[in-house]
Amino acid sequence: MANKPFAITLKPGTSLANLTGSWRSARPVYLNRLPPCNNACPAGENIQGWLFHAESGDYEQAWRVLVRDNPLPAVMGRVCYHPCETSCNRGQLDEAVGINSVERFLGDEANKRGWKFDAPAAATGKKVLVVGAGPSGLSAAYHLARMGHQVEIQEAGPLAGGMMRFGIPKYRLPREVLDAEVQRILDLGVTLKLNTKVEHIEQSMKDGGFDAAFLAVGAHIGKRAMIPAGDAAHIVDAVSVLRSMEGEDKPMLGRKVVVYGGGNTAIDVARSVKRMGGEPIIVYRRTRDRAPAHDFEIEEALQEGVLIKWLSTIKQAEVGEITVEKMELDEKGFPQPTGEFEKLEADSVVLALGQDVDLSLLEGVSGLEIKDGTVQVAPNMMTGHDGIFAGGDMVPSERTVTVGVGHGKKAARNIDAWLRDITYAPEPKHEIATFDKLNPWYYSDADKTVRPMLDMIRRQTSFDEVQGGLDETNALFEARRCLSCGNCFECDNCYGVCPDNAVIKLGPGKGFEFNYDYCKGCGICEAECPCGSIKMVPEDI
Amino acid sequence: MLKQIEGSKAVAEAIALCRPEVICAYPISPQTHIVEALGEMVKSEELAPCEFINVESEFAAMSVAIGSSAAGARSYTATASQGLLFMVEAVYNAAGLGLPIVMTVANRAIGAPINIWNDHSDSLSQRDSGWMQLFAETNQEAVDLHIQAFKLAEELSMPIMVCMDGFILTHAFERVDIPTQEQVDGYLPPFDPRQSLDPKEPISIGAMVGPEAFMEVKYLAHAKQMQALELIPQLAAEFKQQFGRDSGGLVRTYRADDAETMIVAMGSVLGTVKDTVDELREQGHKIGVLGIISYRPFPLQEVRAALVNCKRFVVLEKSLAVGMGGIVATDVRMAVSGTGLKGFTAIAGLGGRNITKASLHKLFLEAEQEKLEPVTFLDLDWDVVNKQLEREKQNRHSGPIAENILYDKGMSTSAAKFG
Amino acid sequence: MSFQPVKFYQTGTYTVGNRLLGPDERSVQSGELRSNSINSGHRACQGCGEALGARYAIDAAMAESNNQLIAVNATGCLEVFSTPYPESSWQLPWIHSLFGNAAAVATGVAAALKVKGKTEVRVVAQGGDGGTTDIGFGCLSGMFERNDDVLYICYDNEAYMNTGVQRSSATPPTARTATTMPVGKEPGNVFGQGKNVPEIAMAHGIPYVATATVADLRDLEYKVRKAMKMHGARYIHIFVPCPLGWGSASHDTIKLARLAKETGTFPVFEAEHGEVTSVLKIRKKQPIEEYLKPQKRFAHLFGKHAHPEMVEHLQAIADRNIRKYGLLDEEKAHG
Amino acid sequence: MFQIRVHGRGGQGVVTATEMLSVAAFEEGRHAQAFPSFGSERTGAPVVAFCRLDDKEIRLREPIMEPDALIIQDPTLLHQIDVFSGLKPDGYVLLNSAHSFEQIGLGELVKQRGHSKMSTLPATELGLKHVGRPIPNVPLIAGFAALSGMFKLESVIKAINEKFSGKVAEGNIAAATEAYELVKQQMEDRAHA
Repeated sequence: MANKPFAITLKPGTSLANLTGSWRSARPVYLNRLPPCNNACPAGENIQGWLFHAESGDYEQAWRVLVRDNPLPAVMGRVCYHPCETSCNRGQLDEAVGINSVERFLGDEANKRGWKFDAPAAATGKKVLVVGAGPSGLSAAYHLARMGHQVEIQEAGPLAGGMMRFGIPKYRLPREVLDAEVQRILDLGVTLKLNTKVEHIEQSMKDGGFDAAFLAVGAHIGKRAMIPAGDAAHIVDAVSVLRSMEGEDKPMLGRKVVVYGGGNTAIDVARSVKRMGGEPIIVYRRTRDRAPAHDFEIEEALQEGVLIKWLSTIKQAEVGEITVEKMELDEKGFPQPTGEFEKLEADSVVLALGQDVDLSLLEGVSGLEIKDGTVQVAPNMMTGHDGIFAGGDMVPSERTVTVGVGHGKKAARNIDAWLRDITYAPEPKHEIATFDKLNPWYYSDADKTVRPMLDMIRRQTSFDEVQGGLDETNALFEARRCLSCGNCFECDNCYGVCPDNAVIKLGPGKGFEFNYDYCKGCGICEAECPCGSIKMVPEDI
Repeated sequence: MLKQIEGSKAVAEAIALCRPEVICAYPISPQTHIVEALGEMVKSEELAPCEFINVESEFAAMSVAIGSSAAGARSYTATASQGLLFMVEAVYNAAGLGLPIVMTVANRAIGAPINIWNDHSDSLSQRDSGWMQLFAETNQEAVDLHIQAFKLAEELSMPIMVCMDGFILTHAFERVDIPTQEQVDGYLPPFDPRQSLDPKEPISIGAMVGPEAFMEVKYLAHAKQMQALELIPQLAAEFKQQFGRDSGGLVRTYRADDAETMIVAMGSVLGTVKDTVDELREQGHKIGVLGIISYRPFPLQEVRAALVNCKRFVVLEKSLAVGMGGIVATDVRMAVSGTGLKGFTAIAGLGGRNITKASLHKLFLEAEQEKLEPVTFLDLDWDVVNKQLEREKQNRHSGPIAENILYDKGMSTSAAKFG
Repeated sequence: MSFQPVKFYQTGTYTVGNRLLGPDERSVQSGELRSNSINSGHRACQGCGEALGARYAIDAAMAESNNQLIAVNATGCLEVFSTPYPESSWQLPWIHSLFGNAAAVATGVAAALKVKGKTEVRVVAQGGDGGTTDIGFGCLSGMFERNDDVLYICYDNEAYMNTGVQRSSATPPTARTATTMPVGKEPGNVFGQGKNVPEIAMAHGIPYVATATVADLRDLEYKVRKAMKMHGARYIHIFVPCPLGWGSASHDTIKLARLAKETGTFPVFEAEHGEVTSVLKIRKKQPIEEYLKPQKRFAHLFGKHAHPEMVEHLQAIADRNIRKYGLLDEEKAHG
Repeated sequence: MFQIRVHGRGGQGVVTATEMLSVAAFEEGRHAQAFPSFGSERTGAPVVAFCRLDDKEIRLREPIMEPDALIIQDPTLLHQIDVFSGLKPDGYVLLNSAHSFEQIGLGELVKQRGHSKMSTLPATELGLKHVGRPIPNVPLIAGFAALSGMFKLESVIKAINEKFSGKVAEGNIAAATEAYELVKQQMEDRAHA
């Protein structure tokens, strides 16, 4: 530059000498916020984490991330009531991401391609007894096995799966799907003893030399209601009806079947009845919006021709008919009798009023606390008795497969810690990436992919699976609808929108850094971060 | 090669010999013939490679030249009068950026009243712009000065105006020796810019410079023009070597050796002055002439040396510092300050008023007798002026001066032309 | 597994980058090796839209020209904040001459390059709205009319910001500036004045005219790159919010540009040889208030002494833009 | 020094006439200076242009106020301005007219100044005849060459060839030649009269 005109001509890029970072009164920082889906998942899945891999078409990696938390994606992708989708921020934009459908796709893909779990960690020499091969028990067994513990499942029934097999109809969960995922768990070296009812837990532990036990026997005893009934009135409980569906001998319920209750079990029974050629009527004392069953299940049932009498209670059951009383909701929303009665044809009445737990195996075990028919457990899932943990439907909680799987995982982690004589401390949860933290402008408009439904005639006449799965194209599409709430997905917005070039791009997978030498603290990066992964923090003065 | 040729055409041919790469111009009399001729040469590819750009204003003309010069192209434009004033902001800018643009100024008066005829008001208004200004006495000198101007501008990286009297030179058919391409090429090397916009070596030209460095930048521009005082005679000498002609330089004297009265002037009027001086010399008057070629930089030393031995001098100038008097005279007086020389200023030829030998004869004799007012207006019609002044004394709203004067003189505008 | 060709579902074309895109589909701004034509350390205000717009545009032009680019700058904020002695932010050959002559200087640069046979080197001229729509308009029109090989980019922040926020011919009606104060019967800038330079540019019949905003980077880059593929006079008018002059939060710069487009107040389109060839549709139409309210320059339209009739008038202008350019899909159907 | 003033109207090639006169002189090795009365003349307006001839460099830049010769391209000017202003007593006058001085009422002038340096020439007609345009300038300068004996016809033809080419040049040369001969004949006739 020596020969260039003084002062008027300048060297290029020399403004780097001017550290504009000193202008700043607030600084941007990168942070991770907890996506609402992850927060809502009872199984504690890192949903966003596995969607991330699915977005780039790496389904195996997506599946591997998924099964870190849940060994049953193909099952879960069918039967989970997906609270993740309910809380999905995308729901406020267009429609929630079809997390459940992608999960199923991944699970099916794993089955189709025969993916195996990663090999377990080195053997610890510890033995754990898992009682019950339902979702919770299988989940606990899986996690414990992967941690290197020797696991044996003792199952009272003839087949593994628990309520997944004996409570959920085939048209929602084909059995080969269940079998494949159970087998993959067993392939980890888990021992499964069928038709082995644990009569006394302490004895069984002692006999088998188990260091700890996880109880997950479920809730299989159908609740009875006091219905005045004639001797010949045919009243059965829903659990037995559904269980008998699995056997050779289908239950004899007659043509007109009244199902009493408003939960998902009631719907399952009614829809199964329809498929067996019956004419189901659901009787429920409240209104549709107050029914515990999921609305989409109610809707599907109605589509298939299931009749539902809302605001009705059964007052009397006789042979061939029942008497129902119309109800009305009081101002608090409770149903109150009206004194209006009606008779309905009913060859049988199926009670779907909930289930109780068979707690017989716990008799004589010290330290336990039983309340409302369930076993009380500490936050680490351990009962009052040292070394005995419990989960699933037998502990106080929402009784869903997903909750059960989550219990199994949580219990496994705590059992592992207990066996190692340490305390399992889950990582503190990040603040939740609520919708207001996002800048949704940047997400392109993309409606949810609708999964194919079986045609109506076959839905009404067969137990074929009602809802189809996604194919590879639309699974990818669906995965990519994920907003990546709260976690940087390297969209480069911050890097691009900074007027001061004060964002350093570290390269694929490495994210970004702020260059505080030049960042003036304008906050555009925070405002334009689509997923809420930047926060402005006042400078210390 | 000798040619009987119009001044503008001769200058155009000289410019073309200098191989300009970008020419831009906006029409304004009396400069138009130059760029018209150049435009034709570019279009016929007689002058190539060269870009000829028809701009939409003089401001754009100078701006285009700024751009092309900054990008390393030898750049030329021409203007006059209002056109020069319209581009003033860019004129200063070109100098500030140190861009060696060569511009012909076909000197013309500035309005209002609008007037297309010759005087020096236009380029003299730009005396502080940072541009060098050389004044041609003849069309031969106009040709020669342009060739020297490119070399001077490019060696110093400073822009330069070559000033030639509008119409009087631009439109006069005279004998001019047009050099050959080989001669010019031998004198003027290809443009090697001091800096240029080039992706290979990016620079930022045109920074904002604050109080901490502005004075220095301005001083350096001044220092450049001081260098030019040395370079101009050197280039004229080299020119003589190459072309065999005396042309250019800072100043030129005529019959000055024993002169007691010196006439100082710039441009084409020097010819009439010399003829007048010849007659006076024949009559025994000790009178000589100092022609100033380089108005900017102003050769204080050379002017002083040329005048120091006379007794009195008259600065005959075609410009007026309204409210003050002479413009060139001020600089000349600065040059002789402390000598005690008697100096007169004669304002002449404004707006194309003819400067006749007869009037000069009278003026010089009066100067010799030191009977002149310090500032004299040559051939001013005092009758008309006094009438108007009288009118204005009586009535503040006495109407437009120009119209009144024409009325007083009993002239229509078309009749005013003759003579 | 057969690999599905990657499509851009997740984040559309709205983000700066996306890991799912192929290299050729990525924006210039997402690249680690983007030229950062205007370097860090410049003295623009926090959240300056012009600094951002300039880097977007010039980086794109650099990418398209293989870094063979020369920039000419009009006087204004961009010039002052980028090149105060002794430091320059520019990383490409750059010249500033005057306020009103950027287009002409660029013509000169282009002429020099042509005559020197440097056909690979391209020229871009840039200025603010004052330097473009007002004082530089004559030179701009001349450059257009001669169809000189220059891409002129106007960074429009709708007033003279460098001198302290005075009205320009790009200042919208009702806006408060230092010379259109919110006092009197018609507070702020008046209705019925100002000029639409993109349309005037189109009237010159030049090869390419486009408008863009800093909120639509991909659209902006597409237009700059397209313009750079062409020769002759080209004009891109980029809407760049100014937190200082508009009285908006520094973090709202992009949001306001987005709202200007989504309300229809700033139509985003492109035209070739005087004919509109495409418009950027409004995605989620917003009422004009959404755009006006975050800006203090429009504060007098709301609050205690509100001027709803003026807001209505501004809405009508936006609606006219929407009709005229077919900014909404249904509008197009009706049209 | 010899000074010529040419009067005419805008569009009649007045300025060109002086330029060609200067070129003709240049061809004969003399110094010449041609220049117009500068102004923004429009077609039809009275116009004047000047030409100086000398054997040494011409430095003088004042307009020609006392011409040695007058060429009047348009006789209608006679009634508008004093074209004879400053004309030297022995100055030449060449007038574009198909009529004699006497016929157009300038008999008195001829009586004063004598016949030897005055001539009229139907230059417009010659222009029409040979070039197809009523431009009298070329015939007039050729006529002036004959009248004054200042230039040879060949020099005028050289000047024509420098200014024009092809058919236009040919026509002009024919016009010049005829004009030259006409004036020469006139002068000879008078000399013998």
